[in-house]
Amino acid sequence: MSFEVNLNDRTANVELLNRKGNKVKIVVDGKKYDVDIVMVENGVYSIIHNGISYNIELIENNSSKKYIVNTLYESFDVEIVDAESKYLKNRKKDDSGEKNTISSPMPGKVVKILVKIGDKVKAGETVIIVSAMKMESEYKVKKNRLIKNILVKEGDIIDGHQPLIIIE
Amino acid sequence: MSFEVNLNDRTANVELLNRKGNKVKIVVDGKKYDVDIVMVENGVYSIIHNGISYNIELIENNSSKKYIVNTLYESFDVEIVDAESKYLKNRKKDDSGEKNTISSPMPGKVVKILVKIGDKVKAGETVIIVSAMKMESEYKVKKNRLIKNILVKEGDIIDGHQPLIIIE
Amino acid sequence: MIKKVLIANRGEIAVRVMRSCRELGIKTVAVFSEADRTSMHVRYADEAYYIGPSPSNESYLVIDKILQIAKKSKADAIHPGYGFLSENAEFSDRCNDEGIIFIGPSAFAINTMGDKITARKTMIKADIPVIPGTTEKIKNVKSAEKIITDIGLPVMIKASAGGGGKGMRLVRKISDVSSAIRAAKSEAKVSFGDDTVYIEKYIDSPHHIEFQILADSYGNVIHLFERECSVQRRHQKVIEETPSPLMNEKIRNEMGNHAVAAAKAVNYEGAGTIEFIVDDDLNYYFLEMNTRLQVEHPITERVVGIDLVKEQINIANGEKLKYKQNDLKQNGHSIECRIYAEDPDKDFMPNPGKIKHITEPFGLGVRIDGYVYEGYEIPMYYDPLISKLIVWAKTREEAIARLKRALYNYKITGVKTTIKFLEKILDCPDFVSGKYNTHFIEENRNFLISKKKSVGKFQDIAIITAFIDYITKIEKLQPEKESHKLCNNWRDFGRKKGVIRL
Amino acid sequence: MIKKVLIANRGEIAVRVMRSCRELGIKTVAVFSEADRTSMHVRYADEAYYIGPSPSNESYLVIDKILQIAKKSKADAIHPGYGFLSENAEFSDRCNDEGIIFIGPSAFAINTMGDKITARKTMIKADIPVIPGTTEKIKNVKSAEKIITDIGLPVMIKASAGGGGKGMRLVRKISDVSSAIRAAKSEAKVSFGDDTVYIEKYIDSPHHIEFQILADSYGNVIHLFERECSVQRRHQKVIEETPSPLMNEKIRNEMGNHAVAAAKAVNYEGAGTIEFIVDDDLNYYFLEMNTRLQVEHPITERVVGIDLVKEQINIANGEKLKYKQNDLKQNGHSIECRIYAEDPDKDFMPNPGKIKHITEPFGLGVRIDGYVYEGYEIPMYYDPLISKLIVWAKTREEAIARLKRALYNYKITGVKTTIKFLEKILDCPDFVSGKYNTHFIEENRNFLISKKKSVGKFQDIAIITAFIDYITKIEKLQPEKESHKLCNNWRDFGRKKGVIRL
Repeated sequence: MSFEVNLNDRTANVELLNRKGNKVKIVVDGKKYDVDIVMVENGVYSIIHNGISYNIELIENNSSKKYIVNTLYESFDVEIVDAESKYLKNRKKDDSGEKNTISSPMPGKVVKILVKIGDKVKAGETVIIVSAMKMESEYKVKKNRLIKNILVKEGDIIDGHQPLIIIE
Repeated sequence: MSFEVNLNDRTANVELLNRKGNKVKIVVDGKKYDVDIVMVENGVYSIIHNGISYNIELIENNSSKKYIVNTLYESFDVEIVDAESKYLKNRKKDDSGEKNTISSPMPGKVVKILVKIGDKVKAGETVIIVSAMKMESEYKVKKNRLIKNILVKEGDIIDGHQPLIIIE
Repeated sequence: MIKKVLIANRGEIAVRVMRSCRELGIKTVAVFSEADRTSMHVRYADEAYYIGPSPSNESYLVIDKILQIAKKSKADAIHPGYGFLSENAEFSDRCNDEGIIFIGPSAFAINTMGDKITARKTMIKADIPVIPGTTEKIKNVKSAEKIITDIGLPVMIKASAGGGGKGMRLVRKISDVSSAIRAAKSEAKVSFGDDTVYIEKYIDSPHHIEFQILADSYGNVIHLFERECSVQRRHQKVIEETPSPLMNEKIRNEMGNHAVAAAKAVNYEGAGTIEFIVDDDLNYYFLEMNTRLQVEHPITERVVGIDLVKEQINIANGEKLKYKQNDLKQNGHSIECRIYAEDPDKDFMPNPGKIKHITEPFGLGVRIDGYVYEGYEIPMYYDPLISKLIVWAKTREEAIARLKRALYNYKITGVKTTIKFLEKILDCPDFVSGKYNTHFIEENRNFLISKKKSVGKFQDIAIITAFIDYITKIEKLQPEKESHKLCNNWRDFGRKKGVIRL
Repeated sequence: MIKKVLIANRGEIAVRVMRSCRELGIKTVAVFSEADRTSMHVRYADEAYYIGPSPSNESYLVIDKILQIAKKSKADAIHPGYGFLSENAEFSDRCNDEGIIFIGPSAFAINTMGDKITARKTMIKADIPVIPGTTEKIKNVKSAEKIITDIGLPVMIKASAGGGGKGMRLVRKISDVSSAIRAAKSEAKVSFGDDTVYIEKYIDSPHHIEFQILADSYGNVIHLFERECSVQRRHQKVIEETPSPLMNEKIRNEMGNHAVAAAKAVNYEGAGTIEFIVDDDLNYYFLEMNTRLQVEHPITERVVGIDLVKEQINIANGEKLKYKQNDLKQNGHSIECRIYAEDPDKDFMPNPGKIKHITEPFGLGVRIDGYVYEGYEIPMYYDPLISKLIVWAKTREEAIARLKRALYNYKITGVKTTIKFLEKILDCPDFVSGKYNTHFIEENRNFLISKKKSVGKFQDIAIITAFIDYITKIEKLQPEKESHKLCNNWRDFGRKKGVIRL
């Protein structure tokens, strides 16, 4: 059985040939690997391949199929693709460009809202300022937009990725 | 609702009066406690009582009702008593004294077996020697006994609490 | 004798102060805000009291609340750490009024050094070099040209109300004075509504070098040598080291003596730091005094061998300094790097959140001063500093190798950190050679944010690991039959033992 | 130049050696037995190879296998750590034969020092004091009495084939010689089938003090001062410190010179340790030489400021010693304590098993050399040493306070450890005063195994915590509706995020 696995922009074809305890024979994009792989701590794997010792850390990324994978010097987004993922992926492709909500990737506090509902704002204009850990971040619109709704008020404590302002 | 909780040889009566987030009002053997209790790491609690900061570590002890509880300088065996525990406890009381199996509390390797099936051994006699981490431990019988069965052989690797020799 | 200390702070510095208290047999009292119930300083302290909502102006900055807890817990002294109330003269005074020892200087010393103009005047009076220039308003181009000729070019025309680089003009030729003043004034007017500008000598290649001092209440003052703090990002120190690669013995002694004189000029008591700006030719100028413990104090502790917090407490206890200047020497080399919860890939955006997993480096010559633990959620209300990694070695070269070794093995997941950025700094030729100034990060920007090329093999290993983990989860799911399985609160290693049956 | 080192060891020492290699830019190769696939040295190394089943005589002690991996991995040197093959002369020779650098002394030095009688003779020849006595068989009571008169009372009559305290008799009066010899002989006969006995001076209050030496291949030898190792349980060191509280400057120099002479007497190369037995009057006698790195080497590193593993590698590289004797001095005080997976409440029964949770102490003056991690299962095949905690401070008193502070905050659960036993030692008046000898643990047995009285309040808090945890589990179980919930492999903090839906 072969799977598709996405790593950042790359899509790799993965086929598991054999697995016996921590000894795994596996093919990645046609290249055969014979690895000794074992989870040593929760989420941390030790892998030995051709004598080289690798330490890989996995962090689940909102889904059991998505991982942030930390190797020695790099961090990758990895996703195991199955039927469900493919469907979601195709659907996602439809709405291109800027999303219709403004949100902050980090939790923080709303310091200032620079717009009102119904305002028309120009590309690059700042609409909201959020502060976290003594630093302020300004959130701007990428295109000319109409402010449809404002879901928070100044002084509010917000979560990461929480919708703050709806634009159109 | 009140519970019985055993701590080593003590049996305490515990009644939860009120719990709101991490603020707990609770009575232990008639003494009322007003504590701020929160799990900070898995299995590690921070408790503040009358301003004093306690760190308590819990380790489950083979059952969800039994704990090893580590405070600053002490380690306690604590058990929450419910109907099932009481039943098991009463049953246990019947078989007093030495159990009819010899086992090692630690994993190790069987170094020497000093008896054969059918042997009669005297109180205090060593029947088996187990080594772990470069140290040998001798296991003796407490009373005069008959060797009914030997479940391991010299050189065997054993788990902790695994029955080694059956006596009568 | 101090027997119980309230630490009016949080984070790594609160824990660090408590460690020294414990070694001295002194009880510790933590105070905590709403967001800090699970913070390490609360867990580490002997006692802990709630002082208010999460924002620091409703908790850690509220003098009344802190004094109230100090009295309630019968603490006889308060250690302010750094930040928060540590340089608040009113707090020092209020502690005094309440009969509680403030482990820090008097309100007078804080006030004098806290106001830039007063500090400057006090230093000039004490014969300590300050940056040539004027804090007076420039009246006209002619008088400006005269002043500039006295100071020597280049100079900076600066807006009095200034900040953030606005209303500033660099002047390298006397013929440019007039236009520079005009430009600076007009920008200052627009930006701050005040067109007052003044002149200050411009240091082309500035180094930030500071001296640690200790002063007892009997007028004895010693310095504990310098710390080189020129690796800065947006005026925030990133890496500090001692000895400074720039320094020589003669200038070190001179600067040390000036640092001692500066402390004496304000009748200083306790631990403090005199910051200097130094040019490539080792001309140095008083910049400011920090009337508290510095974040980077551990490198001094390591090289001089003295626990600065213990000395602060001894001084507060009215003891005389145990050391004379001649008892002290610098032994080997120490470097500290600060690990922040910030994302270097996204312009150092702060990154509060839950720590998933930590692997700390250990072994020879490594010290860690941190406060986060696995499962801890770093709150968004306070400083993003999560840990300081301090190394020592016989030589600077070995210290850099050791710091690289330690960073290599320092893993924190769950939040983004600056660890990889720090590794880049240690690889940077300008840092390795020791020839750097406060422009270092800016000038090496491209090097520092560049990434190692991704190797296909690492990618494949990453794919294999994620894939194996995924199919292991699937397999474990299959034979699921019992209905009452639950993820319990325990540290589960292996699935079987993680299952509770109730 | 050494570019890749195979570490023929496991546990903390393997990781410790790898750290120094990494700082030197040297690649590391781990070897591991069946039981050690998940051991830290495998994870820390650049490369890792399987060498055989768990018992060390089928893996870590098999010279052929180790050399085979060294060749396969193209390692140019082998570091043996301590234990295992570290004092195996054949291994040193075999490495030489294969053109692989053995980071340690020659077979000649190992052999000479490894055989007690040869070592003794070599030392006598080199004018180094040895314990007065004879290794020859006692022929009759008369000649024995003469020898004893020469040596001076008290003496010990010892079985040549002896061990475990059998066939030994202490003689305090000359009139007892005859009966003591008779008793020792008859016990020796019964126990070992050989009634040969010899005489050795008995040291009433023996101190175990050892000197670290470094010797290059050009005949340069230096010593790095002493380590006091008298706190022992069953001849196993428990706590070591430097400087020794017993020592004075004159004897230190004398012993140091003798240690250097001892190393020179066997043309020693590398790092080694000369062990002395010292009485209360500072008479000292050569005991033996350990021709390898010692477990307790970190306290020397801390006080002298030298990385001993790096020096071993430099010497193996054919470099000259970087330091002369006069360059070295002892700075402050360092103490190491060894944390074993043993149960002090059950006569120190070894306690292999899975580590559930670790909290490590950090901060000023604290070094940890360990190898276990959360979730690691300590195998039953090897030494129960899991970690070494090393502290430094300006004075001995401060070092003890610091060690207590660090132990207080060192928590390891899942296996029993000796941490609480170590805390008791630090509280013991004989240790605090520095007046102790190798009988310390035995003489203070009652104090050391006594427990603090249980306080009712602590009991109540323990009950409350367990109870709250239990009812929290019950409550979480109630609203369980979805059928497909599973404990996943992740570090879950809080139940909600720990649930996977597939």
